[in-house]
Formats: sequence, structure tokens, C-alpha cells
Amino acid sequence: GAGKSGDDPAPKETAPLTAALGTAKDSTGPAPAIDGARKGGTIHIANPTGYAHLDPQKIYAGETYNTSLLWGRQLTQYQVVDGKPTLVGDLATDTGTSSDGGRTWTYRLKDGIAWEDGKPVTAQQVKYGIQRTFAPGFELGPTYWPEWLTGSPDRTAAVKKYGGPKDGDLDAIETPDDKTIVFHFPKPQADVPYMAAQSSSSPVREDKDTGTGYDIKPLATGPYRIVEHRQNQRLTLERNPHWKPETDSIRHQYADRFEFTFGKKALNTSQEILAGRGDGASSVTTRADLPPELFRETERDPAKRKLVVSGRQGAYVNDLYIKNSRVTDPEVRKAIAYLFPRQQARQVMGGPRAGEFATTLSSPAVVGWKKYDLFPAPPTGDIAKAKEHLAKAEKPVTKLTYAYESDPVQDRLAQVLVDAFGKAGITLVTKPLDPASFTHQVFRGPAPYDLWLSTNSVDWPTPSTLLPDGYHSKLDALSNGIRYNNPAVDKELERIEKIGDAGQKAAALIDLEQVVMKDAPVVPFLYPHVSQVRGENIGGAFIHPIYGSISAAWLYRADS
Amino acid sequence: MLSYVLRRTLQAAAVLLAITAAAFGLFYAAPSDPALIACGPKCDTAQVEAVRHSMGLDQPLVAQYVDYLGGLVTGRTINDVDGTPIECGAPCLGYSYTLHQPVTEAIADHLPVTLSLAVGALAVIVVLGVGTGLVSALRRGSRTDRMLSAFTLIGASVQIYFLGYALQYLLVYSTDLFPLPGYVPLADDPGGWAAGLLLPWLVLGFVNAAVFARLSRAQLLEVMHEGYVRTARGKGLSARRAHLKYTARGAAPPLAQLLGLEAGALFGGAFITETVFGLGGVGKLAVDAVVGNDLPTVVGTVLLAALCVVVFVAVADLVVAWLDPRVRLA
Amino acid sequence: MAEPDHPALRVRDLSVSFTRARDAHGGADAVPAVREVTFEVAPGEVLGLIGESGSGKSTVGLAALGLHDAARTRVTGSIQVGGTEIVGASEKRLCAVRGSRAAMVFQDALAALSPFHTVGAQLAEAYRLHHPGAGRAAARERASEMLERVAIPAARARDYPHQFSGGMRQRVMLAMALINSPDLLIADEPTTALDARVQRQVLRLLDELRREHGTAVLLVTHDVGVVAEMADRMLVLRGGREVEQGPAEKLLTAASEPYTRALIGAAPTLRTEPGTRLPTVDDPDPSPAPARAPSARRDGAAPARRSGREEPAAPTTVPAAGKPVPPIAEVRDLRVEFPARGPRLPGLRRPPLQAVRGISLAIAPGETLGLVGESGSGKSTTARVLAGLQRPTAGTVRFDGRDISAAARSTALRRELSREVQLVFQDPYASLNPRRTVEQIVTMPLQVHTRQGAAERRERAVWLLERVGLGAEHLGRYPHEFSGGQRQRVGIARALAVEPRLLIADEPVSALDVSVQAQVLNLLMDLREKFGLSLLFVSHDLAVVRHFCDRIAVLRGGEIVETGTRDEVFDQPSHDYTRELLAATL
Amino acid sequence: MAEVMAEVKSSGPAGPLVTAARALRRDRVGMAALGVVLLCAVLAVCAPLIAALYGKNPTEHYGQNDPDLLSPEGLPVRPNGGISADFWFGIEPGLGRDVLTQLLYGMRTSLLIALASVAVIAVIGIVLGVTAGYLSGITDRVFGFICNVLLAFPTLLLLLALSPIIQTRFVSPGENEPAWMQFAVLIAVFSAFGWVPLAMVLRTTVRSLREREFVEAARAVGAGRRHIIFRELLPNVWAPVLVHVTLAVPGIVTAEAALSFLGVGINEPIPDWGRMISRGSEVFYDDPTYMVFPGVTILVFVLAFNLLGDAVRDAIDPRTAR
Ligand SMILES: Nc1ncnc2c1ncn2[C@@H]1O[C@H](COP(=O)(O)OP(=O)(O)OP(=O)(O)O)[C@@H](O)[C@H]1O
Ligand SMILES: Nc1ncnc2c1ncn2[C@@H]1O[C@H](COP(=O)(O)OP(=O)(O)OP(=O)(O)O)[C@@H](O)[C@H]1O
Ligand SMILES: [Mg+2]
Ligand SMILES: [Mg+2]
Repeated sequence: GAGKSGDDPAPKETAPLTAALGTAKDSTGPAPAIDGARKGGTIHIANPTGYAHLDPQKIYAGETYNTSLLWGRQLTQYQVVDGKPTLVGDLATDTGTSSDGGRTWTYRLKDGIAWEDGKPVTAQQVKYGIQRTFAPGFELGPTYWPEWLTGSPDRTAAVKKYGGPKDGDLDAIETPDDKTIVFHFPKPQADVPYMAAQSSSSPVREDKDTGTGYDIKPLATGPYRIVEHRQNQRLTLERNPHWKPETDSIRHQYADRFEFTFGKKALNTSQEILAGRGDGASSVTTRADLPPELFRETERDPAKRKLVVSGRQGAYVNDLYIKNSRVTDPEVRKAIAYLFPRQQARQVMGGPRAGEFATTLSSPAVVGWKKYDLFPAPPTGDIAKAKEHLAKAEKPVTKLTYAYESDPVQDRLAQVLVDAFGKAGITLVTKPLDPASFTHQVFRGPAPYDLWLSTNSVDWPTPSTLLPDGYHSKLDALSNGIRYNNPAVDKELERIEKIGDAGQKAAALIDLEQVVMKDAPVVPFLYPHVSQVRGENIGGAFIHPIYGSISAAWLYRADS
Repeated sequence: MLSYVLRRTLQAAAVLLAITAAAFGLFYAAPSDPALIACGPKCDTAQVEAVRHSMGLDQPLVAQYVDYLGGLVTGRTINDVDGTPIECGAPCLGYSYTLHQPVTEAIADHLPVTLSLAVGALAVIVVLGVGTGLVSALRRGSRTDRMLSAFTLIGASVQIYFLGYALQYLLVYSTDLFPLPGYVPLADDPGGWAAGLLLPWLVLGFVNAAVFARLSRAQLLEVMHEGYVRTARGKGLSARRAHLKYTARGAAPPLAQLLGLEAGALFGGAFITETVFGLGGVGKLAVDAVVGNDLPTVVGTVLLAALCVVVFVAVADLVVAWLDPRVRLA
Repeated sequence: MAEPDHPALRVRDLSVSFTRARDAHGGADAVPAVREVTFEVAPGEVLGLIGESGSGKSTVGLAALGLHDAARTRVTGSIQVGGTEIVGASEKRLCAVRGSRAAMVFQDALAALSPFHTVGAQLAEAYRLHHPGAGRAAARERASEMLERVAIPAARARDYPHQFSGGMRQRVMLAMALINSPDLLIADEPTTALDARVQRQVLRLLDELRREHGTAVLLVTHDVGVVAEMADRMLVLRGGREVEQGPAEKLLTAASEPYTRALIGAAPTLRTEPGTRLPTVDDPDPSPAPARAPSARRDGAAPARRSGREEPAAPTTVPAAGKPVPPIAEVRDLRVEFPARGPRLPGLRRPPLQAVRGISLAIAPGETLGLVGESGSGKSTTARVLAGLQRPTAGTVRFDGRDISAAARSTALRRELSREVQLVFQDPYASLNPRRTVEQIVTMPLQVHTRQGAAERRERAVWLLERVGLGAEHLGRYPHEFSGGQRQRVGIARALAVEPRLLIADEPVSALDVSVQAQVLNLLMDLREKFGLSLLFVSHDLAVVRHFCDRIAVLRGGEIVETGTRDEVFDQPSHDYTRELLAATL
Repeated sequence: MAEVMAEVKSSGPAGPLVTAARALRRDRVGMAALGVVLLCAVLAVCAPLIAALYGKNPTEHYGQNDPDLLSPEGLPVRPNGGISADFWFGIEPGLGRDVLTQLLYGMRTSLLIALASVAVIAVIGIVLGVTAGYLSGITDRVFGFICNVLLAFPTLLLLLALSPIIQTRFVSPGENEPAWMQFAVLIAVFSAFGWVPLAMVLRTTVRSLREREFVEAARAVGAGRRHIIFRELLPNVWAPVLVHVTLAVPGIVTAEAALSFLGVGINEPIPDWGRMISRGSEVFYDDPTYMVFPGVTILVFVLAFNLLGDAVRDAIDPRTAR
């Protein structure tokens, strides 16, 4: 079977795991079979919350990407074999060919790909899908297509040039025939194959585009189709008869049905699954993590331990953010990097299961990642070193403000920080904020907070979205929340932007990362891990290396 | 009676107006912005403003409130975040941008769970609470009295979280003694319905029974010494039957009142119990909405809860007047 | 039916004591209420149980049915009802006896009837309990029949006890006790609240039962007249002990014990000279009350005007005829209606009950007006109107020339009024707050109307209690710890606390034994003399009324049928009803 | 009769309060309950003294600073929740604070909030409930309206909505929310909503008491509304009042625990009994010992408090005695 089960609750250091680009041969179906997989049966997925959006152009979150693989197909997608991801062509025959220094990208669609009603998938439908990302109401999804295709700095500027299907055809995408799709970008773009794997790159049939209705029940191209979707209640899928395995090198169609139920708390679901009560034995959770309450129990009982599926949460990194415009003195930021008590902080989060200690800005899952540690300190922090740096500060700092999303675990985490900062002579003022408006309160406007913990993630596992989208001084507060401002870095970023070759670009960004880190703009804390549970009768469960949750498209009923 | 119903209806309407207005106002004063949340973290100012406009949040608070009330009576058309119109039939409680569902529909989805939970829990509360209160009062000062007091007080001092999870762990997941908590519609499978709700009923009932047990004990002790109870025994009624028929009747009015309050609260949703047992009821819907700043759902659930309270309090008053002929309906 | 070889009731060495929880020195001590009493009642026999208030009469009655609260009462000795031992019997055994073989008429009718059930339902229940075969309809039928027998229209079976007058409630109690034709009837003051005619009717009913079913009756009463009429034998109690026992005639005419003689002598009769001081048990040779009284008024007491002992208590304050003195209180064309319960829909509504239909009364300063009349005729209602508690439907009510008909609505007015007008309630138990001690109850008017300190008030309370035959030791007790007559005296003490100018006394002596009755009447006469107290005296006891009142109004069905001076009414009654009443008086 | 009186006289009359106190003193269970309640109060008041003698404080993260005490997962290494000679009640999972001092200080917080709220609830509930029950008509209708609004208004929602408002409006961004403000808000909200059920039950009781003749007797004597409400009616409603008040205490402690779950209770690092209980139920599977101490203390306290309430009820009821 693919993936690893949770016999490793406390992962040491995971090897760098990057998604290589696959060849055209890798892109031909069927997907590599899973040992021991069987056909038939129903798989239950019990999640605490339902899906707000299923419209492919509105989906913008790891788990929904992951689950939507069941019914949605994109130009490219990650093939995962033994936990290793490879980007391959999905609807397209390969990951795309670029010309004109990265300004033109061409994709050809495979033969035999069809919608759930049997009609073939065409290049125009892919184009229509991408055109929708310009339309009002699609602000929720990623903004790369509008920005790249119009050469605009942001989506607002892009939609002024083209406002979606209502403005007619978008000239930047050409569909010479039903099978070919050609993108023309004003500036060179290196990451198109990765963007082509995003849900936004799914085809949409204009005749079936019912607006709000499509958000609830999109038309399937994948191995399963949606039979019923009652929002926040349940979602039922069954086999799509028009999906052909030989066209798909990624997905499987083992189970007969998928039944999603929403609303039950993770603790309940996890216990049901671990105890095999009710539908527990044939259930998995994809949106909920194993609750800390059950950590010890799953460790004690080997039968339960094997039901825990763990892995790194995609390319996420958990950092202590420092607002550089408020904590302007790099010496103070360095002091914070030294005193940060990673060990104690992780202890209140449940220990090693929460993740590995991080020292780098980007995740080991990113292509070309290099390990470095610019402020080496024991995991419990180095107060002496911190005091040294504080002494070097131009103005002594005695008080800092730490904002966090108000909840019990975060409350305790705040106390850990209060303790550590206190030891270094800094009074930490703690500001619990309403979780619903946390982002808004911390990022927008002149928020009066110096520190907060946050998770950054890249949209795909190359370094090209991390620094350019977060550390350029011209970016707005929403992207560059810490107000990092280093003219040298700005300049370098502008240079790198123009590189069309993916490899070169990635290497340059990786090198730039350490330059940025010298300023200690943030303190890397964890490469977070996730643990989820699967029922006794569920096979093929692993944490998707890119999307960071159990991927439904690989599951099968081990008992059927 | 007729004028009573009329007066109560008017009062209820006034209460509901006040409550919805208060909920509206409170959320307006809150620092978080529903438009931002609906739009998503990556929205820029212009987009947020567009969303705000299509949600109608750029209008004055009073106008929004009036719109809302109008929709309640006649239904209305609401814009989705992207401006697509959504038909919302009367009684329209608005459209939730978080759930992507009309609030009326969301509540209808969650209501059966809450109703089932409340009905059973009330039964347990009454049987357990009044039953132990009765036995305690009859055996005042005895060991039985003390044991029952202690038993119900455990209920009062224990947390539903704790009790719910501990019992599920011990009785469901480790030993199979109890059926798995969950909700099956009554119409589909009455047996499964009762089985799935058994543990939640017991826990909710046990935790809330103490008030009833204590109050009924105290009330019964108060009434037990009335002359008419002695008369009843003088007629030849056994002490037990005399207490059941006469003492209980005399002690009933405050209990009926409390039961009305409890019913109002339970039918409005029992958030913690619903969460602990993984039941998706109105209470959970409400708190999720509050936490997620989902204004229409908040107001909708508040309205429902308020309606329940108002109705049950009125019914309780009616019952009290019926129980005690000396009391006039006010 | 009792088996022939068993008496209906056989009591041997009965002692009853109440344990009181609160007292000074730990350890529950006991209040002995009955000590070693022995007597028997044969089938068909009537035993009159008399004795002063608090002598243990009700306690004996309750013990005979095993109704004492076992946790708080110690009962020793033996009680057999038709051969069945009651003391220590199981609840089940007792239930079979209670209500069927032995039934009881409780003393306090309002408190003894459930306020939550209609009178009819309470009666029917008593029947069905012991006739398991009887259907609901049969029981209802029987209940109506019993109500009719005690002269209550069967239609009122659907009413609740609080809608009845005091006498009607008492009759309901009686009907309930008799519904199963018991072998033994324990009647605890069954006729206290009944006028002479109805009393006679009720007694006749008892007599019928006795003859038809051989019912034995333990008649607890303080009314010597009733005993003389009904009882075959008599038992006199005092302080819980038997004083004397014997055939009624003998005890009434030639009792061997001086106590018995004094008790019987204390009762006024239609032949006693009106207005004289009555002899009491402790003071068979009546003399005026002790002089010094702690005053209710801060500004000092009115100088006590002693009247000579021989001097007849002439109604000096009564205005001479012809000389118009403005009345202190007056009602004119008074009407009081009570809305009927039931659907409020027009057409279906029952007509309101007319309790008082246009009566006019006036009370001159210092005068005592006696209000007599049958039960339910509106006496209490009129009294309540005058006290400012009931709003009249129509008519004027004046006190001291002021219109007070709004007093029921206005707290300020009622407060002012209550300084001058006080009411003694008919139902003593119900009118005392069960959670307040006697001291609190009696001093409350002082607290409201004077600025006296606690010590002063207490002193005054003790003085008042002593006047009504209670004492300082009762100050800390709660109402439920008293006998019926003691409660009534507490009520009187409360009414007298502020030295009102008009006292409205609603059957103030109905529950009192003759001795205490005499004491209370003497007290009232003293007050009348000393302070010119005016009185509205509601009573059904014509002997008392004749003895005590200056003028008399006779009420029937909410209307005044006759009014005149004492001598006019008693010597030349003009209305048939009055004549009937007088003839019925025992 | 004279004899009867002579016997009674020996006891002498005493005020109702004195006699009630005497009755209570003889109630062994009642006295034991009183003892426990007083002990809790003393422990709460003397928490700093005890902590000083014991040599620990409630805020230091002992477990985190000593790897022998807590595992990397944050659970006590030693069995039974880390109970040892140093930590008599063990250490807290996660932060590794000392449980005994947490408990003492936490009791302080929770009891302060609960007792203060209950005091306000009792006063408002009694005054409004009895008054509204006695005065029918317009007063009663206004009362009914206010009660319904308050009852129908979800407390939780108010707290959730209120706490960010307070944070942004009343607390300067550079400062921690002062402890007194947290206390005041909680007490205010609990009191504002807590009095309603009590008042409504009292209203019902009083509405039927109002029809009793003794109230009429008081009116006849000229007693004003105040007197009737406070002197005549109030003594007759102590039973429901005591029930409500004694049960409100655990109710508020647990409610406050539930609030800290949603982040609107008493904030860290102020030790809080309610939060200990929430935390205890979180770690119940892994470290049951941690639940035991707050759980048992609260149970004992609640039991004692209610038994005391019963004893007081019995002592002031003239008709019951053991
Ligand atoms: N529950 C009680 N607790 C304490 N003492 C009581 C109790 N009930 C009655 N007593 C006392 O017992 C004595 C006898 O009371 P009982 O009711 O038998 O008198 P009674 O002869 O019926 O008087 P009355 O004619 O006034 O009704 C009285 O002194 C009374 O105060
Ligand atoms: N609250 C009430 N509601 C309805 N009817 C009432 C009410 N109070 C009294 N009545 C009725 O009014 C009539 C007169 O009652 P009232 O109490 O004045 O009689 P009474 O002359 O005092 O009789 P008694 O001698 O029996 O006490 C009765 O028929 C009674 O049933
Ligand atoms: Mg008596
Ligand atoms: Mg009367």
C-alpha cells in the first residue's frame, strides 16, 4: 500500500520530499495499482465541517483540493507512489511545454476523457473554467491565473483588463482545436505546471454553469460523481461510469460509494473509528486531526496505533511572526529567535506529534530546500544569548505584545511565551483575539501587535510563492503582514521574477531565503505534522504529501 | 383565555423584536467584519467593499433590520457574495454566507435533532428530578434522602463535557454497553432514534435534574404540612397517595414554571450536549455561527431560541393558572 | 358497622405529646397535650368532648384517626375503633379505617379543604375511595346529594373552597365526613361557623345518621348549648387531663367539679342580663380588667376610667335616641358581586354571584352593631368592605364621614383607615402567616402605625396576649403550634394592638370555649367602655349577640331583613326569619 | 393548661433567628456542611499563606523547566499525575504547574465570582420576583417582558460578542486586560441573566401566596407594600430561594469553566477552578489524576453547600424538625 501508517508517532527529521515533474509516460493511465487493494464497498468520511465551496474555481484549501480529486480533474495533478509525489499530466498528456522563454505554455488533452454525462471534455471548457477565475464572486480562489494571464500585479488590476466570461473570450488563452490549449503570458512564468494542478484549472461546462448551484454540485470528470450534497449535512458520491482508468494516472476507483457526513466533533469521530463502533471501521477523517486527548491511548494500544495515519502537513511552516515595523531593531528580533522556547511550546501543543522543530523559512517539502540554522539554540531556548542580543539593542525593550487566536491551547502557549520572555526581562502582554477575525485584526491596518504565531504555506511546493508573495516591501499588509522591508531583498526579488526557467528561479529563491533570515523577520517554529485516523477496514490511507490530509482518491475497502 | 392568548402573542412579538434588534446591534458593535470573513483572507479592500455591498452590509443598520423583518413576513431576494440573487421564501431568516445556505434551511436541517434531544431530556429531567425530590421529601432526613441529594448534586456539579466524554468512553467505546450516540430520524427507525439518543438524554437529564430534585423536595416539604393534606389522609388516602395527589399538586406551580424555562432553553438548543455527542442540533449551529461571525444564522437561531422561551414561559403560566384556581391569569 | 361487643371508640390511657425542635437547651423536649385520658363511645351514642381552648380536644380527635405526624408526636396508650387498634397500626390498616369506619370533621375548614380541587371532586373522591366499584358519575351523584343535605345547592359542587363562605366550608367538611356513613364520626367544632338555623339543621342530620346507621359521634365543641342538645354523655378536659366524665344532664346541671360548673356557667344564654361581665373559669366572680395597659399610642394612654364592679356596663356612649350623632361608619346601598369563573365568552358567561344586594348600615360611635344571619348571607363580605379589603360593586362606604370605598385599591387610604379600623378574621389559621411568630404577628400593627421600639412593642404584645388569655411564653411560637381557639385569640390581640376606634369582629369567639369567650367578651366590653370602641360584631351565636350588642341587623341572602335595637329584635322580632332563628337557638 | 404553660415557659421565648440558629446547631449534618464550606472559604482566603508555607507558586511552569517531570508530550512522567513529595497533588499536564497551589488560588477565583454573582442574583431575583408576584397588572407585565427578553437572549452569545468589544474599547492595546475587569464582566453577565429563573419561580409562588388570607390580614392592619413583600411573603419563599442559590454556585463555576473553553472566561494565568475542570476533562484519558482534585473538591463543596442550604431551610421552617 501507499503511504505510511502511524507507527511513527514522533517523526524525527523527515527527508526533503519534493514533487518532481513527471514525464509524459508517467502521465498515461492507469494509475500504479496499490498492493492488496480491492474493489467494492462504501467508504465513510466523517468530518467536523462541511464544504463551503465545491465550485472548482472557488476551492482554495488543501483538504478540499485533496478530496475534490474524487470528482474533479485538472490539467495536471500529483501522482503519489509510496508517499512520493510526482507532478504528471492529468487531463493533459503531460505537465506542459513552454516556449518563448516561459511566456507560452501548451497543453494537449488526452483522448477518452469525459464528463459524468458522457460528453467529452474539451479545451474550450478548460479555458472557460480559467476565464471564470476573473469573474466577480471568484475572489475566493487563487489569483494566479488572472495575474499571470494579464501581467498584472494583483487580481484587482487584472479584472480591470478582463472581467470574466461576461467580457467574451480571453485572448491570452488560445484553443486552436478541441484538444489543444495554449497560454500566452505577458511575462515569463515558470510555475505553470503547478498552477495547472490547482482546482482552478478544472474545466467547467458553460451549459452546466448554474452559478450558486454549481458550487453545491459540480459536474464530475473524475472517478466519482456527486449524487447528493446537502450542505453541512452529507455528501454522497458514486462511481462515475464515464471515467476511464486508462486516461488517469493518478486516481483509483476501488470503492463503490463515498458517503461524507459533516458536523460531528473530531473527538467523537476518532473514538468511533478507533473503537470500530457504528460505521467507524469503514470510516476515515480527512478534515479533522487526531485530538490530543487520544494521543496516549493510541500509543498504548498497538491495535489503535496502526489506525493512526501521520505525515507532514504539506509544505506548511509554523512561525512566530514579528512585526518588523514595530520591532524595528534586528538585535531584538534575533534575541527573540534565541529565546523562543520551541520545546516547551510544542509540549503544550501535544508534543512531537505536532511537528518537527523548524529552523528555515520554507518547508523541507519545497523543491530545492536547504537546511540551515542561523540562530542555533537548544530547543528550550537560549536565554543567555538572547540577553546578549538585547544588550546590543539601540533602545532597550521591556514590553512586547503577543496576539493569538483565543482558545485553550493557545492560551497555554501564550503562557509559555510569557514565561520565556519574562526570563529575558521582557514583559509579554497577551492579547487573545476572536478567532473569526484574527487574521483581519492582526494583518489589516495598523494592528498594534508585535508578535503572533501563524502558519505560512506555499501554493505549490516550489519556493516561488513564498518570498515573492510575502517579503517584498511593496506588498500590502495582507501578504507582507510583518511589514518586512529590505531594499536589497526587494531588488533581488525583482530580478528573480524575470527568470523563466523553473530550476534557476527556485535555486535563486532558496539562496535568497537565508539573506532574508539574517534579518530574523520571523522565528521558524515547526514543520507541522498531521495525524488522522482511518477505520480498520480502510486501506490506502496516507497523508498526501502536498495537500496534507488523507487523500480519498487512493482509499479502498480492505474487507470487501 | 382568549385575551390572554392575544396579550401573550403581542408580548412575544415585542420580545422577539427586542431580541433580534439586540443581536443585530451587538454584532454591529463587534470588531470583526462579516464581509471580510465571507470574502476570504485574500480579499483586498475593493473586493471586500464589493462583497459588503452585495451582502447589503453597507446599508444603515436600521435599513438592514427592516429588510430582515420584511423578509421574515414576505420573503425576499438576497444577493450572494458574488451578487447572484438567491430567492428566500417566507419566513426568510436570511442567507448564511458561511454555510452557503438559507438560514431557514439550515435550521430546518438541525431542528429535528434538537427537538428529539429536548423531548427526551425533559422526560428524564422530570422523572429523575421530581421522582428523587418526591422520595427525598417523603423520607426527609433519612439516609435515602441524603443519598438521593448527593446523587442529584453530583449531576449539578459535574460538567457535561466530562460526563459525556467519560461515559462515552466507558460505556460506548471501551465496552459496547450502550448504543453509539447519534441521530437517526424518528420516522426512519424509531428504535435507532431512541438508541442513538439514549445516552445524551440520560446525561442531559442527569445534569439538569438537580434543580428539579431540590426544588421539588423543598416545595413538597413546604406543602406537606397543609391542612388539606391531612384531610385527604383523613378520608382514607394512604400517605403516599395523599402526597401524590394533594401535596404534589400544591407544590407543582413553581415546578411547572421552572419546567417551562427549562423546556424553552432546551428547545432552543443544548450546545454542549450536542457537541459532546456529535449531534448536529440548533445549539451547535448557533454557537458555530457566533464563533464564525455568521450574523444571519446567529439572528435566526436567537430568534428560534427566543420563540421557544417565550412560548414555553407562556404555556407554563397557563399551566400554573390551571393548577391553582386561586391564581388569575395576568 | 361496629361489632356488637366492641364500642365504636375505646380510648385507654391516651397520652399525646408534641416534640418541639427549637428550645433553649438542646434535646427535643415534649409538649404534653393529652395525658392519660380514658373513655368509650358506644354505637349510636354521642359523647360531648368539652374543655377550654387548648385543652387537647382536637388532639384526641386526631389521635383517634392516627393522623398525628409520627415524626413529631408521641402517642401512647390504646385507641380502638370498632375493635381495631389505632395506636401503632400500619398505614394500610389506618387507611381502611379512615374515612369509612371513622371519619373526621376538621376544625379549620378553609385550611382543611384543598384549594386546587373543586368541592365536588373532593367529596366524590372520599366516596370512591371506599366504594371501589362506584363509577365517577355515581360518586358525583352522591356528592351532590350530600351537599344538598348540608343545605348547599348541588350546582356549587363545581366551585372551589375559596369561593365559599366560612359556614359553607364547614358544611362541606361535614358532608365529606358523612359521605360514607361512618360508624364513628369525630366532629371537631362542626358548627362553630353556622347560624342557629343551619346549626340546628346540621345537628338534625347528625341525629338522623345516628339513628339510621348507629353512628357514634365524638362531638368536640365548646358550645354548651350544642352539648346539651346532642350529647348523651360528656367528657370535660382541662390541660390535657380528664376533669370529669358522665351523663350530659348530670354534668350540665349538677357537675361535681367546680371547673365544670364554672365552664358551663360562663356561657351567656338568652336569659343572661345583657352587657354584664361574664364569669370565667379563673375568675368565676367577674371584675373589671386590670387598669394599666401599655399604650399603643406614643402620646400616652387615655386615662383609664374604672367602672364600678357592681355598675352595669350601661351603654353610656350609645347616643340617646333622637339626638342625631353622625355615625362613625356607614354603608349605603352596598352591593358586592363576585364574577363567576368559567368561559369569558359573552352569552356563555354565568351571571355574577351577588353576595351583598344593597344593604345600608350605620354604626354610631361607641355602639356595637351585631350582624347576624345565615351562613353565606354576606356578613363576612360586608365586614371586608368596611375594613377596606373588598371593593364594593356599588354603594357608598363611609368612615368618619370619609368615602373609603377606594381603600381596597389604595394602599395609602387603607393604611390611614387601618389606624382606626381593625378586622378580626373569621378563619384564624388562614389569616396568620405560618412563617411569622406570634410576637411578629401581634406587634406588626404597632410597627406600621407607631414609632415604638422593639422592647416597647414586646411589652405591649405580652399585655395583649395576657388580655386574651395567652402569655409571654407564646411569643416565640408559630401559628401551627396553637389550638384553634388560641389562634383566634392571637387574631384578636393583633386587631386590638393599635387601639382602633372601630373593630370589625368576624365571628371572633366562634372557636373559643365559653370560658375564654367570656374573657374576650369582657375585654371587648372594657375597651368599649374605656375608649368608646365601636364594634361591628359578626356572629351566629344569638346568645352572645344579645349579651353583647346594642343594635342588631339580621342578614339573609345578601339583604337586611330586619334591624333594630337589641330589645326590639329579641323581644319583638318583626321578620319571620328572625323568629325562626330565635326559635332555633339552643 | 397552667401546667402546660409552665413547662413551655421554661424554654423561654426567643427570636426566630436565634431559634433557627439553635436548630441548625443541633443538625449534625448541617454543621458538618457548614464546616466544609467555611474550610473552603478559609483555604481560599489563606491561599497565599499556604502556598508560601508549601514553597510553590501557582504560576511557575515547574514541569516545563525540568525534563524529569513532563514527557515531551506534556504529560507527567511520574505515575498518578506526577504526585510526589514536592508536588503533593501532582503537576498540571502541559504547562507543568503545581496542582495544589493552582487549586487553592483557583478556588479563590471561582468562589469569588460564583459567590458574588449569586449574591447579586439572590437580591435582584428575590426583590423583583416577589414584587412582581405581589403587584400584578402593569408591573407584572413589564416584569414578564424583561424576563422573557433576558431569558430568550443567549448568554453565551452576549459574552462572546461582548468580550472582543470590551477588549477593543476598554483595554488599551498595549496592556493585558486587568483582572478586575475580567471578574467584573463575568459577575455582571452571570448576575444579569441569572436572576431571571429565580425571580420567575418566586413570582409564581407569590402569586398563589398573595391569595392567602394572611396577606389580606396584613393589608387590613395597614401594612404597606414593602412590609407585605418583605415581611409577610418573603419568609414564605425561602425554600425556593435556598434551592436556587445553593445550586447557582456550582452552576456558575461550571458555566465559567465552559466559557474559558471559548476563551471568554478568566484568562490565563489567573488560576481558576473552572478552567482546571475543563482542562481535567480534556486530559481525562491521559491523566485522570488531574481531574480528580478539582473534581472532588468541587463536588464536596457543592454537596456541603447544598446540604447547608437544606439544613438552613429546615432550621427556618417552623413546621419541620428532626
Ligand atoms: N403541632 C403542635 N406542636 C406543638 N404544640 C401543639 C401542636 N398542636 C397543638 N399543640 C398544643 O397542644 C395543646 C392542645 O391542642 P388542641 O389543638 O388539641 O386543643 P383544642 O382542645 O382542640 O383547643 P381549641 O378548642 O382551641 O381547638 C395546645 O396547648 C396547643 O398549643
Ligand atoms: N372570593 C369569592 N369568590 C366568589 N364567591 C365568593 C367569594 N367570597 C365569598 N363568596 C360568596 O359570597 C357569598 C357571601 O359570602 P360571605 O363570606 O360574606 O358569607 P358569610 O355571611 O360570612 O357566611 P358565614 O357565616 O358562613 O361565614 C357566599 O355565597 C360565598 O360563596
Ligand atoms: Mg381544636
Ligand atoms: Mg363569614
